[in-house]
Amino acid sequence: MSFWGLLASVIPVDLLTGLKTTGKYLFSRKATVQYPEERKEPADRFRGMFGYSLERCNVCRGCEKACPIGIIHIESHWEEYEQDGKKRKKQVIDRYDIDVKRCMFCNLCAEACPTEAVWLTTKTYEAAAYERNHALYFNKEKLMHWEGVKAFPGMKPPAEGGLPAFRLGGEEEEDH
Amino acid sequence: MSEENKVQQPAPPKMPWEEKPVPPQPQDAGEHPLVRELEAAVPGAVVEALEFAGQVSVVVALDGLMAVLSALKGMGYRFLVDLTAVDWKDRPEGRFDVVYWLHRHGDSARLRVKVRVADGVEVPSAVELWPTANWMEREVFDMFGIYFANHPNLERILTWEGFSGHPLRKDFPIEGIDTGAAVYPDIYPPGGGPVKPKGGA
Amino acid sequence: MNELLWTYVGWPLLKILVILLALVLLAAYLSWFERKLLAYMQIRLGPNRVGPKGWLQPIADALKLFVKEDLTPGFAEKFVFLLGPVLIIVPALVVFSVIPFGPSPHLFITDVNIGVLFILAVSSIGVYGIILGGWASNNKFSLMGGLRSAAQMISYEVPMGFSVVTVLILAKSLSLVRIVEAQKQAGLWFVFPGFVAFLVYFICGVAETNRNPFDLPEAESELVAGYHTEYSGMKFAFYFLAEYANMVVVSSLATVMFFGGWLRPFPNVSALAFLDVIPPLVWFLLKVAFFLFLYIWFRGTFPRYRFDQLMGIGWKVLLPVSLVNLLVVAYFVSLPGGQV
Amino acid sequence: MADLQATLLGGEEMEVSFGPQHPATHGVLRLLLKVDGEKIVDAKPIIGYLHRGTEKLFERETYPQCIPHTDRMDYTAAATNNQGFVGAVEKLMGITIPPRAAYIRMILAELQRIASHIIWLATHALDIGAVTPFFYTFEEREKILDLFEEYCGARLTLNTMRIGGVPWDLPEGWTHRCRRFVDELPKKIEDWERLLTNNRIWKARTVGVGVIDAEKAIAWGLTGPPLRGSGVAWDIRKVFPYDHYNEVEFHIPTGKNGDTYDRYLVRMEEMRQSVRIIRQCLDRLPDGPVMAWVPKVIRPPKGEVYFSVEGPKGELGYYIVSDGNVTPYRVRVRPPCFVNLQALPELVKGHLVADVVAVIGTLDIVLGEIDR
Repeated sequence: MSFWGLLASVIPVDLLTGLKTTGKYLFSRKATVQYPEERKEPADRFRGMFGYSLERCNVCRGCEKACPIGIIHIESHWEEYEQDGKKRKKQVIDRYDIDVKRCMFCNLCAEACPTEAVWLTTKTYEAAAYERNHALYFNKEKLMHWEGVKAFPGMKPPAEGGLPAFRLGGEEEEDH
Repeated sequence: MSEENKVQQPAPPKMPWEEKPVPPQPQDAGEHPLVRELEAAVPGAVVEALEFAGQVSVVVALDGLMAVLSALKGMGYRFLVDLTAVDWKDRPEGRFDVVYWLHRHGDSARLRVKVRVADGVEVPSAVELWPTANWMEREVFDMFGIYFANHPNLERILTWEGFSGHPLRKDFPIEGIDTGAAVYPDIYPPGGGPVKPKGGA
Repeated sequence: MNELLWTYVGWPLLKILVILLALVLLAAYLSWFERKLLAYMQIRLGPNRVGPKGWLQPIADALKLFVKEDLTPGFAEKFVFLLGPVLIIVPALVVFSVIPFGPSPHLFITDVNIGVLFILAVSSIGVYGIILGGWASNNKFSLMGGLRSAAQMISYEVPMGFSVVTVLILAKSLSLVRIVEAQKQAGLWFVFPGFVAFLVYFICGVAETNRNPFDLPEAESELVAGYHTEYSGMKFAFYFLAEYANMVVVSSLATVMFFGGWLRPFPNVSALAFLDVIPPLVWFLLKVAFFLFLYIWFRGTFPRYRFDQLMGIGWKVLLPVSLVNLLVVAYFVSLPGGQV
Repeated sequence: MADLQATLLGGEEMEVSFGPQHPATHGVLRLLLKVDGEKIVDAKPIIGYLHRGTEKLFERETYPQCIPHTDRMDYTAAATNNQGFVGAVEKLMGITIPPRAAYIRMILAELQRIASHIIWLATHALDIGAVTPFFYTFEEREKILDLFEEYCGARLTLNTMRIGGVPWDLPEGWTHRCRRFVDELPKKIEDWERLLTNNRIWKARTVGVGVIDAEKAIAWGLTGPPLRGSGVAWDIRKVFPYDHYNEVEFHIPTGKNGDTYDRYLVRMEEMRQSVRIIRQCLDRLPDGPVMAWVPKVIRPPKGEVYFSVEGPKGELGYYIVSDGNVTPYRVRVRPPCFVNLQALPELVKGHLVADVVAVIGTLDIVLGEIDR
């Protein structure tokens, strides 16, 4: 071992640099976010709780087909109504269920939706529940009102006029 | 903008990503240099050679497999990238394709070697040539039930000992089988679908 | 008669009680201090929820450990399993009976004329707690932790002893009070003549208390939790407390032997007399706190040594260094007028 | 002499079940260790605790539906998993993606590589006993995740690529924030290195541990940093460039000795190279569409294709067999961790128990990908 090597092994410069670094961070700004009191605002595109608008939905079932794990369940029937003296038929939703506990928030349903009736860009993520089978199984009323879901401050559930924070997916195109 | 101008300026050429994609076509690769090289080393080994999307695959006979593989290793294919299988359930010439995907570092050539085997037929193990084949063959055995002769330790790897069936076979139900491992069947019903309310559809 | 009773029973008991309580609280708050400090080094805030600014966190932790179910594994050797925590906590606390916190006789429980020997002897009993606990748990990780600890403690006891002997040569006494007084007479802390001895002592101290970078017996990522893997509730709390109490012991000893105990820096330089406004007890505690801070700083910075490397350092580096150092110091002291 | 020693000193071998619940096995890996004292005589990895049958699942899903499932294999590197899968399908269908999409993909993939290496560094250092780097590194990773969240709305399981491009354009100001991040990162990397690279304890724990030479590494099929650590300059991004990797400059860091320390250095340098790639991508980011024209229903022709990307852990390959249907006939994932883990018994034999955790850390395994 050379003299310098010996000296370097006696004076632990490497260890002291380490100590200096941690010492420096001791006085640095802390990264902690004090969660319940402080919240980081999610980005506009953040995919969180579902928003669902019954009025916009034209029952194309695109979301049901697009869902990779098949957690969207739609039932509907045809209803006749008159418009401008003509008889017309439209589909009426009986049931629109999303099993949110199994959802992986991939956004494929929102991308498949031509009318932007289902979206995930709600910034809302506090949907934890003690019992997931029922609390996290949303039918259309629950979806509209976000029952048991704590909306992110500033966001409203769809029933109260909440709209997506950002349009994420779904090309602008006419209904079919 | 006048009519004339429009005529004079031809429409800009469509970029490749704006056009309808042209899928690659399979071509016979009997004359491909990689195949000819193999053919020269082991005459008569190649049963079929195909090039698709720039990748060459050769089908070899099961009895010539070891000769082909060791010849390939001698030719510089030192790296076994992948070893897997495909299940063609009702194919008459053998149910499974065992697929070797080899790489040569010198010229970055890649060659896919396939061998067709029927259910229950043993395939010689490639562990001697490439130690990395060990777990890959175990996985193929586990998932497809293809046995490898002379494998040092052919046991299940991803599923557990005592699991019945080979999941990646086409006749294995995609919903899974009842292994008796369901924990709370009354709360979490089998099948894993949405919990439907009583009396619902 | 009554007076006698008070002098020989009442007063010492009271002192013991106060020091015991203070010590347990100190150890508990040391853990809080450590968590907070580590957190600040790791750019986070640390415990700040229980009580104002998290001040009550150690109390909450203690309460939690009190009410937790006390599990004994089915295959454990029941009696020895119980004995382990007792064997480790008792020596850790007993050692404090001879540590002088200040010059007045009210500030130490007793001044034994073999204080240093007493500490070395008693504190080595602690290792039995670890070995027995690890063995009795009947868990392979615990056993490995116990064995590592045994080997580690035995190998580091030797260089530590030699570095302590250096101080004894300088002070010519085994009594801790006398050691401090010798430093006062010499007018200088023993860390200056015995710097190498101090380094060896402190490294050994870190190793003896199983702290990072020598925390092998409980190396979390290797041995799950080492010797106390199977312990829970109060038994675990004993191990935990003992570790922190031992840290305080090592720091106190370092203070007493090398940093002049309760003395201010350069006790004989009258220019620095204004420093005497700070009472001796506070001087002592400040010095101890500095060493505890070092402990935590090390933990926040260094990776962990491997077992064989640890042994290598103990036997191949620290032992020869401390021996040579001892010889050199002894030579200088034996020179005529070599009195420090 | 050795025999005599064995009879005098050799005791019984002990079997230690290391995991699946163990702090250092990075998930649910189980190692059956045969130890003689603390010396490893034999190690046998037992895997499959996280097996979810992803490959079988692919056979049920349509091609676009497969993409979110790929996120969940190597969950520390979702973007590169996406990249591999969509790349394979694009190759199968002959789709050329617009350059802007390719550049966005590259940026995402390199950010993901940094994020993955950060997790590796954090857990590796934690395993070796240094707690603090974990927090420093995770602060930076959080920034990467913020960038991901801003771009695609998710932080971990991104589902951020589609067949034919990327689903969305970059949000306003994203490139600026990304540039600021990559400008800051090298300073942070220096800080991390100050804690570890020259530290004698870190060196004592990593130099000469888990050595594998180039010949053996290739035979065991190692790819990624473990292979490069052994001195083989081999990187899919250079050998078979995908997206637009042939247009950016970077070099492949290699080690000399193939030990844990060299692999550490390789990965640290890779992070810097990734920063370099991201900078170039941001400079060159072209305008234009982000999606190619693709049919509404993805129905590739009959055929089979293997496509691999350089994942953070090694060569991540997808072998897709299509029978002309909307669902793949067979998807085989070539998981780099699975192959790399296989070499673990080779690497730890003769070392001590403490080295096992170092070697597990240096292989950078993710059980989600191993078990699929």
